[in-house]
Amino acid sequence: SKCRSCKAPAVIDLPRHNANFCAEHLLQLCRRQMSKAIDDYDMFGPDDRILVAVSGGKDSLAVWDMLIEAGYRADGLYVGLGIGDYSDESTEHVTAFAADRGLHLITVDLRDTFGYDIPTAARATKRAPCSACGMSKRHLFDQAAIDGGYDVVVTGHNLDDEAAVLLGNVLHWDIEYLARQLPVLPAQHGFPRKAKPLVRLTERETAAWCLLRGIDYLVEECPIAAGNRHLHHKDVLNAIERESPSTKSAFYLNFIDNMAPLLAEQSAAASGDLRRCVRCGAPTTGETCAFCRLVDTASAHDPVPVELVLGKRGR
Amino acid sequence: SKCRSCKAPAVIDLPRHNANFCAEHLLQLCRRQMSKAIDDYDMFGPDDRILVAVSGGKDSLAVWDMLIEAGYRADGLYVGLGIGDYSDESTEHVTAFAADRGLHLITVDLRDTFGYDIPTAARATKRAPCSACGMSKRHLFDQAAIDGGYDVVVTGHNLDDEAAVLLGNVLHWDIEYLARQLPVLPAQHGFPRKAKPLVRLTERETAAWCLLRGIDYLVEECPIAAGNRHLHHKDVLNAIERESPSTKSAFYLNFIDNMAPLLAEQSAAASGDLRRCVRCGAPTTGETCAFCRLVDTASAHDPVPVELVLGKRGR
Amino acid sequence: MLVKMRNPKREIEVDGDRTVNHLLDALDLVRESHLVICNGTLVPGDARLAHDDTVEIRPVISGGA
Ligand SMILES: [Zn+2]
Ligand SMILES: [Zn+2]
Ligand SMILES: [Zn+2]
Ligand SMILES: [Zn+2]
Repeated sequence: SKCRSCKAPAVIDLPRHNANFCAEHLLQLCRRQMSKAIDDYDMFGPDDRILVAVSGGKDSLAVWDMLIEAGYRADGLYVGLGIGDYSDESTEHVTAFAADRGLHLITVDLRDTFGYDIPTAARATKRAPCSACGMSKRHLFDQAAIDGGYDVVVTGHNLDDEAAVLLGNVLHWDIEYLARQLPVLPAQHGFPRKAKPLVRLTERETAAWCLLRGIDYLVEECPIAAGNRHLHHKDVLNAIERESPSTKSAFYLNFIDNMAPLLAEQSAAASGDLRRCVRCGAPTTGETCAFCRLVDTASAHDPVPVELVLGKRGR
Repeated sequence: SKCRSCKAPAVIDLPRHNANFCAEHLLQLCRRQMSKAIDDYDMFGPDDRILVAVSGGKDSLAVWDMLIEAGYRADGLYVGLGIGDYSDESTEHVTAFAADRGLHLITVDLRDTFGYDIPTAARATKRAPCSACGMSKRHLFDQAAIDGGYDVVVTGHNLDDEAAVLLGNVLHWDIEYLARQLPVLPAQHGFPRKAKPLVRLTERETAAWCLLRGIDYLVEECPIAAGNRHLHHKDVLNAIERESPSTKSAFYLNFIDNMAPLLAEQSAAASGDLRRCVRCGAPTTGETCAFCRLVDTASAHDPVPVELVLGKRGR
Repeated sequence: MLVKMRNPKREIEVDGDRTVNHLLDALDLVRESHLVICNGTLVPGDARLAHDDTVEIRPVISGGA
């Protein structure tokens, strides 16, 4: 098959665009979709200092690469989660990526700095590992951005991620969660601005970006996340997509266009009373923030190897 | 397994209730869910005259049976659609049901009264058969209710039907469609009140009601509807339900509770300017209503046998 | 042809010439969730794979949220 733009031999078929593309025009499509997301949702400008949360997977390395290529000022932040071999390999991929390109990478290791890791936190708190992990990462991204004077935290969330989360939220119609599911959240209440420049790209497209740009990302997925509900929602959306291509992007993008404005009025009222955590200064509703309480509980617990939490998935 | 209520041998397992039930307690569950829907959504009262739209399938015969059993004043309305053997058998099931119970049944045959049938309408309008069918039925239900002085039109739509339609609407976030997807719509603009008393029952439960009550419904589904998108959305929801039981009912019922009030403000504004069709008197935005225009087009066309439209599904 | 797969990491032999889409169907894999790399090059769904090709089927679904 031939590229829709230049008739050269295609390297990928994109059913949602009902077209095939060569390497160069697939990259161009990715660039344009990111730039459209940044502009449409007013995510950041060329002078903003960007902190990219990187994991070593395809999406976070793709967004860092794309931002740098587009001329943005973007540093990386990597959090060592202590999830056995998976984290060791992640570290290698991220550090090699940054070193090869001469990019600035900030690293925070949970065990070294806070005395715990994700498997231990999951066991100590008796909660799903994905919940301790998400909470730790969000806190450290926010803190690093504030401490480092960055204007915005960027994550690699793609269209499939956002559509799957949206499906989960829609299945239960939690209005608060729905109202917060936006491609950019303004800085407020002591939290930094947050943006997701890849929301218009599917994960098949971000993976293709990495392949075509020679980015050596970690293909293996987090062993703890395997089989979680989020992944099941992705399968469900892909089954719908197969029956009717481009439904997935319509689902997410029409939500942002048609529904988010209606919900915005709702959530404005609900931001509540926030003060500063007495320990770390982060915004919190209590005396101590949830992260500092997690650190207390998890760091007091004997280290738990990852194998022991693999039975307890993040469902 | 044993009935949750009385420990007698169970006849059905209901994963969403995480329980099994004997025949008597399954019937009780159905009665309670219908009565809760009627009360919660203020559908109608014991003095209201109800017109039940019946098709011969499980849902419409179940709701008619349940309403009569509960002491409501309910007559039936059956529309002969002219869909080959399927319609002939539907007619037999409906007329036998009404005759056996001494219930009043109004029958309208599209070919006899308006000179067309659904296969012919689909061919003549070059639109999906399900669209001509839905429009014809809605118009005739409304007209029969107004002409007969009924207070409310009742349809047999169950939880699976409503959840599948909701999923379709949510996938595209059409706010107008979402705002109108309610278990009861008030009489307004010349349209009668419409209610769906079975929205809290799954189709497995309404089928069980019919079986246990000895209702001889037409098991076969409409041959034209087979494979349409609505049915694919049901499959999708059942896949989600299998992973996490009771999600389907949460999806629909939380929408009604949490989301519909937000949308109600939106739709109030959008009802537009309606006048009366110069031919039939039905509310319409134009000179002649869409039904009268369909009648003109379809009745002028040579009759088309159902087999010829089976390739063109209502997708 | 030799087909490299992931989750778990493994290699299988598949007989005969066939298109990428046909290979994915035969293995019951969803196109939307995979990239196919033939002899080191990304290839589209209608590309033909030959008997002596080395093929990688790379899943693209990531688990975090
Ligand atoms: Zn090209
Ligand atoms: Zn704190
Ligand atoms: Zn019982
Ligand atoms: Zn009319």
